[in-house]
Amino acid sequence: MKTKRLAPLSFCLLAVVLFFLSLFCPISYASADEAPPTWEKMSIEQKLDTLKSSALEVGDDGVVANSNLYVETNTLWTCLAAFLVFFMQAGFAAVECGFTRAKNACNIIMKNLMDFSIGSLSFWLVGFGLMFGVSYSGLFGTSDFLFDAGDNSFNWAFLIFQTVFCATAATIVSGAMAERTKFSSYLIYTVFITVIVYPIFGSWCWGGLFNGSGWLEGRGFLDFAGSTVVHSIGGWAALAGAIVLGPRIGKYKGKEIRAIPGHNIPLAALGVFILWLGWFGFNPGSTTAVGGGSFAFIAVTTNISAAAGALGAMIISWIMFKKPDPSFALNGALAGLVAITAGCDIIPVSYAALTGLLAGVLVVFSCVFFDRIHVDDPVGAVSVHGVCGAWGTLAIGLFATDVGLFNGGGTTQLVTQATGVGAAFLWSFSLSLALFYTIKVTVGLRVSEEEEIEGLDLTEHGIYAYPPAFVNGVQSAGGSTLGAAAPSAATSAIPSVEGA
Amino acid sequence: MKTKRLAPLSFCLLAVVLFFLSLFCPISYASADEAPPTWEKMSIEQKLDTLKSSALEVGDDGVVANSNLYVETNTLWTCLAAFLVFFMQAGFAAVECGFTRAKNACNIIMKNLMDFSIGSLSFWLVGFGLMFGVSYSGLFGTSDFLFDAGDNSFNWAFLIFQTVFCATAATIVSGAMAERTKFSSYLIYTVFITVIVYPIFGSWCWGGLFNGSGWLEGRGFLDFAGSTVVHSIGGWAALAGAIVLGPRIGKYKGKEIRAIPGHNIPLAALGVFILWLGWFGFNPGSTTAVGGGSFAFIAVTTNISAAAGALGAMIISWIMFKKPDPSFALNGALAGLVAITAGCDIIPVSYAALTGLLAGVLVVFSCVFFDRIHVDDPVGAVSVHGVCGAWGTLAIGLFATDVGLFNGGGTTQLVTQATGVGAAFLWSFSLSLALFYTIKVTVGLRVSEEEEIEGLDLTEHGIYAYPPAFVNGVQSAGGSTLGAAAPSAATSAIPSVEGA
Amino acid sequence: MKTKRLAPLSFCLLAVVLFFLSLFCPISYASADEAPPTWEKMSIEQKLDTLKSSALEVGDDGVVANSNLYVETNTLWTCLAAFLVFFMQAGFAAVECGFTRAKNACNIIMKNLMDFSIGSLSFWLVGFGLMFGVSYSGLFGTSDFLFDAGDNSFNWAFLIFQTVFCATAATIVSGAMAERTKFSSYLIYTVFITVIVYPIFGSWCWGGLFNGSGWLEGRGFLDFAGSTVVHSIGGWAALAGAIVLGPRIGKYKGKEIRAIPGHNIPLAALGVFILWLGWFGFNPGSTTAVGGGSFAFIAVTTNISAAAGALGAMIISWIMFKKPDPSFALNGALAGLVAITAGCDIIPVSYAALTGLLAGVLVVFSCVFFDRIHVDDPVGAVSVHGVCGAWGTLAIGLFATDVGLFNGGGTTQLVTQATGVGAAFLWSFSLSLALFYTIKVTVGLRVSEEEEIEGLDLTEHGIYAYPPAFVNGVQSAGGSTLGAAAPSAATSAIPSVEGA
Amino acid sequence: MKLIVAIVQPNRLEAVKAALADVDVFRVTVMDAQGYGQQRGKTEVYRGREFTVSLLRKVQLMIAVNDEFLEPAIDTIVEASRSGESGAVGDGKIFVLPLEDCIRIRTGERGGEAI
Amino acid sequence: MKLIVAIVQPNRLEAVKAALADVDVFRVTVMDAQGYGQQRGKTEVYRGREFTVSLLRKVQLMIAVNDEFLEPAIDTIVEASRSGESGAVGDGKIFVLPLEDCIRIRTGERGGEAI
Amino acid sequence: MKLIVAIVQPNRLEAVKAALADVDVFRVTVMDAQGYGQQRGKTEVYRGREFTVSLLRKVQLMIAVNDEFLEPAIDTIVEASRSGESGAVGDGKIFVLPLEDCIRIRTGERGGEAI
Ligand SMILES: Nc1ncnc2c1ncn2[C@@H]1O[C@H](COP(=O)(O)OP(=O)(O)O)[C@@H](O)[C@H]1O
Ligand SMILES: Nc1ncnc2c1ncn2[C@@H]1O[C@H](COP(=O)(O)OP(=O)(O)O)[C@@H](O)[C@H]1O
Ligand SMILES: Nc1ncnc2c1ncn2[C@@H]1O[C@H](COP(=O)(O)OP(=O)(O)O)[C@@H](O)[C@H]1O
Repeated sequence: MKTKRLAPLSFCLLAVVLFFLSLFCPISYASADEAPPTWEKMSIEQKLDTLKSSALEVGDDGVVANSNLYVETNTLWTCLAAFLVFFMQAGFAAVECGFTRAKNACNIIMKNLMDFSIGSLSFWLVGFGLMFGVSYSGLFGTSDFLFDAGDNSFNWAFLIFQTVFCATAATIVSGAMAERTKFSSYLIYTVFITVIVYPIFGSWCWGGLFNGSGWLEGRGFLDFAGSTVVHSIGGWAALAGAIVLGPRIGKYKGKEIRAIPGHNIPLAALGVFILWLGWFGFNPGSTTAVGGGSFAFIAVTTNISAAAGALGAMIISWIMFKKPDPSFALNGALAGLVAITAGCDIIPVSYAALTGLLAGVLVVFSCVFFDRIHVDDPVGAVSVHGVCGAWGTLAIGLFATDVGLFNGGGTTQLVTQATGVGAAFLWSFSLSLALFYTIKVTVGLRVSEEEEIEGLDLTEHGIYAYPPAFVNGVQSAGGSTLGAAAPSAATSAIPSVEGA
Repeated sequence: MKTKRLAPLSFCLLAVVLFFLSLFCPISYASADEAPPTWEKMSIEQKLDTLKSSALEVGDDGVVANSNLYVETNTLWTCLAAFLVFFMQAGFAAVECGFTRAKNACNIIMKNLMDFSIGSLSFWLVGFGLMFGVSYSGLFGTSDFLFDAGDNSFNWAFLIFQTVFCATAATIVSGAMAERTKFSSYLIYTVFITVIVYPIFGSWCWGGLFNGSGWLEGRGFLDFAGSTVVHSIGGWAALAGAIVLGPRIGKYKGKEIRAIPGHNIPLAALGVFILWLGWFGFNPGSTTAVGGGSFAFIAVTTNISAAAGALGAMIISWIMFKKPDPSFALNGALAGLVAITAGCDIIPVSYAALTGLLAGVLVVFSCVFFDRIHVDDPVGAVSVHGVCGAWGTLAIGLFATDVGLFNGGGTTQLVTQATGVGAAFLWSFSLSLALFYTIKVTVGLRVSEEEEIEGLDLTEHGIYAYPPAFVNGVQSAGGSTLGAAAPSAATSAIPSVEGA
Repeated sequence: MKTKRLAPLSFCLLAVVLFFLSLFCPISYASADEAPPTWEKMSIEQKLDTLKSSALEVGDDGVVANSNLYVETNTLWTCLAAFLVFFMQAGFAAVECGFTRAKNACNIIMKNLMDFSIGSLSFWLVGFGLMFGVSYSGLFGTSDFLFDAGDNSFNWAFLIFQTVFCATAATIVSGAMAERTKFSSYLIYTVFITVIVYPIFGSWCWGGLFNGSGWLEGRGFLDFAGSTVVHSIGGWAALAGAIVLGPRIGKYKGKEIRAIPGHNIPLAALGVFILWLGWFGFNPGSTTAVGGGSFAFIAVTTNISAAAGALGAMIISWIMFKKPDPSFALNGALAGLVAITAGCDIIPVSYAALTGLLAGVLVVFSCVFFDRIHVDDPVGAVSVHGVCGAWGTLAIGLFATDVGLFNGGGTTQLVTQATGVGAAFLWSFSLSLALFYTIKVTVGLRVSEEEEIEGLDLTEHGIYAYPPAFVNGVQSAGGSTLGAAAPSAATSAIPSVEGA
Repeated sequence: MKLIVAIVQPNRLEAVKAALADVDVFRVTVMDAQGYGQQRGKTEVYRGREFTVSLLRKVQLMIAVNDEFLEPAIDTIVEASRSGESGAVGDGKIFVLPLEDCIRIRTGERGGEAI
Repeated sequence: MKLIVAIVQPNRLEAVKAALADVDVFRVTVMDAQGYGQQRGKTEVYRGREFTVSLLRKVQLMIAVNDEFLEPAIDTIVEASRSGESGAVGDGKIFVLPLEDCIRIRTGERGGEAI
Repeated sequence: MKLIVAIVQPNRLEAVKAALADVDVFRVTVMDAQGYGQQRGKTEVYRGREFTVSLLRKVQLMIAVNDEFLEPAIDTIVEASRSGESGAVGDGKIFVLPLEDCIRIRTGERGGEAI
């Protein structure tokens, strides 16, 4: 008790002391520079000295370091962008966790953590080489395994930047397969996508950024930051996964489709904001250079498209379902981001707004469509990344400066873009389908019915994410609802809530 | 089961393999540079070559790119700062969500998402031009609508930076109007503040940063990063909104004032940390240039003021209410940040500590004051942004190097600052008051009593943010408390909990 | 009702208008530069002009600013890194909050907020001087109190960077002492660690980075970013705190050890992602310069080690406890990060993976060990920061390029590293032990038994962090569980702890 | 002795508690409940799917009373918990159970004394 | 009149509700409960420590019925709430209590009418 | 058969459960409850506003017993749930209700067998 009263007083005292002490400290931040002469009036030596003091690192002994400010600034920017993209992992984890039920929260978190961890290692060991090594007839890289950049700093930056891209593609899948996938089987798949699916397709489009060269880039296929290379590849793999897995228990009942609301929308929203932030590394950072400063323009198109996507999805959901739906508005922002990713550097701002707006509309229709054909994708990953990734890649053929159909170009680019979109679908979807099916018939892809009803947190990881009462409370909703440990079983045996 | 045991083993194996593989990989990161000669001993050609390798981008063909590293670095910094400021949207969303009830969590999230989205679009279309276009006698800009920077990258960076600032002003309002405002009416207001209220006042103070020129900057009014331009403008609009709306049901009962605790303090705290981080873009980033490096000094003053603000608010709340109040300590950190925003570049560190400390104290008194006059501001937005914004702007007149009253300057600057503070209040408060009133009498500003009791999530968006049991649980508290779907109605009809 | 239907329509309209408007806006982003001649063909004046336009800031009047792009870029990077490290505070708060019970959530948040606030002020006033001032025989600094960098921007950046480091060391302690420490006593300790424990040890290793010079750096002790200086110092102080405090009520009952699960694992996971992000400032940022670009290499080792740490901890927990444990996997990532911190600049990537992998394994064993000797550390802070910090420091002696035992060096470096590790333990543990004991016998270190059972939120701060039903619900778990106000009484079949 | 179990609308809880105090009933135990009856459920919508929440939130009050307090207590509850003047569907029910014994834990008192 | 208090497995709730509707029992109050009985608890593990959760989640249904509905209601509940064909430990219990009175708050009706 | 409904302090739950096991009562259903009685509420403070939380957290135990177990069970609960030696205000109440029937869902057994 006594300390309680002492503490604020003593802090007051400290504050006062701090203040008076500080008054004695002369502050002279404003510096009075004498203006140097204008450039024209300087001698060559003066010019050189001025330049030196600006651009060179000079040791105390007057030795000039073999510095390369230009490259170092590029390296810095690439690293910073990679950090932002890394942070997208947190965003994905939050979105997927918030949009699913409380009884599977630890599981989805673990999947996100481990796919990034495993992906980081396997991409460094194998993936990077397959993607950026010297290409075998435009199909895959054959060098640079166990990548070592030596003392080329920029290449290290390039590695970390590409690593976080790869992990993004991998992590997309976990959302669509949430709440029913075996943890160990998911890890096996993670190795596969980061070692085969993503890097090989990536080598087709982006190999030329390093030692490789791919057949798609050879044809003039444009995908600046990865609407197709990253997002569609992840999205179509997610589609394959969701199909092989089948829907969550209780999601579809004959012709009836049931809502299984997420357990924490604010967490999902925080995730979307984090992803939006990360995208400022994803798109502008794909310049991997400051030269020309085009990252600024890209930041603008990225932001406008995301904003328009959120707006579009909100409006459509308002019209279709009478109320502005938060989960669709959030999906809409992501849809706008995914869509502009391919053309963020060459689509004018007004068309970027249109690209995003249409992506926002598209994502709602797409989610409803996949639901109708009974593909259960709890977070809308297939629609956001697969469908809108494809849309954004095509949008280049429509809207891009010079090459876009509506912007002076003909249909050539559009056709090329369509080729890339098709190739991505064929490659990622069929390969993933095969793999998921193989996993299914060997070690098994899905947890047992009881485990699913009990929740993966308890059965796969031994612990709930929250106090059990929160995870398990009787829901106001009759059946297939929120976080309930055992909601759907009953509903599958008897007439549905709505029908009772 | 079998896979469960297989998986860890196989990963072990993978790890071991990984390790041995890697040993064969020769690592030679330490590079052995021969030290170049000192500057003095170099020939002019050598000097030029050294400079070239540092500062220029040279293509493989020896062609020097028309690069401008200086401007590009400025552009980069401005963009990075804009990204940080963008992230403040997540911070605002988290703070406002955490400090209000669970039944309105989706709604507040949606407001934050949509005001940023709409603001991004409308500021680009109209707001930027009004703020930074060629000025009509210092009152508002008249050019640069549908802003297009062409190939001037820095200007694109300037656009995104200004856009996120504008959105900050807009989003402040949602906190004070939380838990009772109609969603559609809020959106209408958002258009208005991002198109009229903020840009026009902005043009008075900051127009000169681009093509404009404003009457306030003409008089020497100083507001480096927007204590007044952004925060007070937002804060006074919030005040107008809270007044026109009236208090939440159950908040005031005769002379009695009731607590309506927020539902998730950790989320609010996370929001405050995010805002604090974002402020490192807000204040230091307002240099929009690396030249002189003053962003570093600004980072220090910003941080010290925030720290002192948290400390000040904690101490005062400890003294006044016997316990160190978390929500006030969090508000205090924000108060310190808002207050130093105006003078972060010219207030010495020790005075920055004082500015923050006093802001922390002020914010507590201000919150208590507004509560006493029955202005219901659930998150303290008016006090944090309006009041502390004004305080910080005046603090320049007191503490700034050279011009501050206590730092060698006379009262001239103080008077100028007061003019700006007054102008901001008159402009934002009266205009917003008029607008909110107009909305009220036309389409309606507030939801119905039943909707408010039921919670806006269900009535406006159709879904709760969390499992219903969490949103609706009987609260240990008798009445006007946490997250309860229907707490306040009853309490307004009968003697209070405390009195029963 | 009417507005509800009006709003989406009007937004649709707005969107359409927006689009058509925008079509009239000519976009000409692609700029057509004429390629400048190659460097070789340029005259000296042309070369100088090209360099000027790249590296110098030139005013409208042709005056060249006294700019120093190199230093400014270093300053920028140092500041950005400091911002990332600052954000780690949010990460620590989230991790510690998520891993403890709901009834103490406000308290842990407040501790994190206030230790950063107080630390920022006290380090600026005193700590920085003790750490970096002119050294008194290698033992502590004696100048630079109330630090003022004047117009040296880089030094301001250095101050903020060192401040956030200091705060990191301080905040580690709160986790190990969670759920039972008196708030006021914790604040007293915070002053102490930021003023004495951290800065003085810091001066021994890092004083030479500024005006100081320490005895450990003199001996060639290597700790690039602070495995020992920051993390072990914090970790051993945490150990002292946990020992003096004693375990939480109900944690140990005779030989039985009880689980007290955290209340919000997704929040903890978000915290880990934030920390991982922050570490990209912590390690790469410790270059405090872009020269040579080694931050990129450091980013790679940091990431790989973290990934391997998460993997290692997951595998071990899977083998030991049959299930992959989320809380250990999260701890493992942090363990990997802490361990690589010392040698992130000189440990090759493959060894970085090994360092992290072993740290992940170690952290699990260490947590189990401390539990077995009845040191109650709710979040594993001692194991993560203390033990893995020591491991990482020693790892330099084993794995570092040139100096590491397995990499061509002898045992010299290993011995030096061990000296540093030992010195850190002796200094931090014994000093902290003395201080905590002093606090215990004077003002008291621990709350009363009733307060602990009731939860610190209510008793220390007057309010719960969440709706009371969430904090207090009957737990499905029998005993020592989540968030319950009085949980530990008695699991399964035996009389309660509290004395029944 | 009787045990009154009343299911009421959550937003009437305070009114009931206050009204009971007026008839000298100062002790009550309250629990969360979900009701299902004549009252129609609410419709929620998530990602475009409507679903009806058929269990609606109610509050259960449990009050042990001596016989002479039974009728006043019932009347009070009915009055205070009715929505508006004429009541609304979903306003709830009161059940009266026979109570055989009652023990105050603190003192060990039994029967009517302990209520 | 009787008051039926049934403790059932949470995942049988919907089935019971639906089955009751078939025998014309349309009103029920539901509450969260934690049960402890013959059924063994679940083992959780946190940071390497196993712990047994001995209280298991159940749902309590409370149904006031007129006497003639008692047996059909009981039979229905037993049938609909049994796990699988032969039932499982932990499937729960039904308790029947005498109900002395019942009041509908909306109308003030009493007795059998009000059920 | 009787139905014991006991309202106890949450932190006595484990002690009561353990003590009941000693008198061979192994089955119990537990529910969250909020109590209101002689015990004064707690004062919380939020943003400078104090407010009294008058409903205090309790736990309700429901135990169906055969008559011969009634008194031992009551004595056990009273003893195990009392705070300290002399008890504290708010320690709670035990209500005893007549139980007419009891059915085990798993087997369909009825009456005393099924308890
Ligand atoms: N026979 C009953 N058994 C148990 N609970 C009942 C019964 N009748 C009504 N209730 C409870 O009372 C609430 C209100 O009943 P409802 O039929 O909706 O309204 P009303 O009684 O006004 O017609 C229900 O939600 C339910 O919780
Ligand atoms: N005598 C009792 N008193 C109160 N609740 C009981 C009683 N017997 C059983 N229950 C409740 O029924 C649930 C199931 O009982 P249990 O003994 O596990 O299964 P079974 O009745 O099938 O043998 C318990 O978890 C408890 O909630
Ligand atoms: N008559 C009653 N009806 C229902 N619940 C009661 C009754 N009397 C007491 N209780 C419950 O018992 C709890 C303790 O009662 P209280 O009056 O505070 O203490 P004590 O019984 O020791 O005087 C209350 O919070 C309430 O939940």
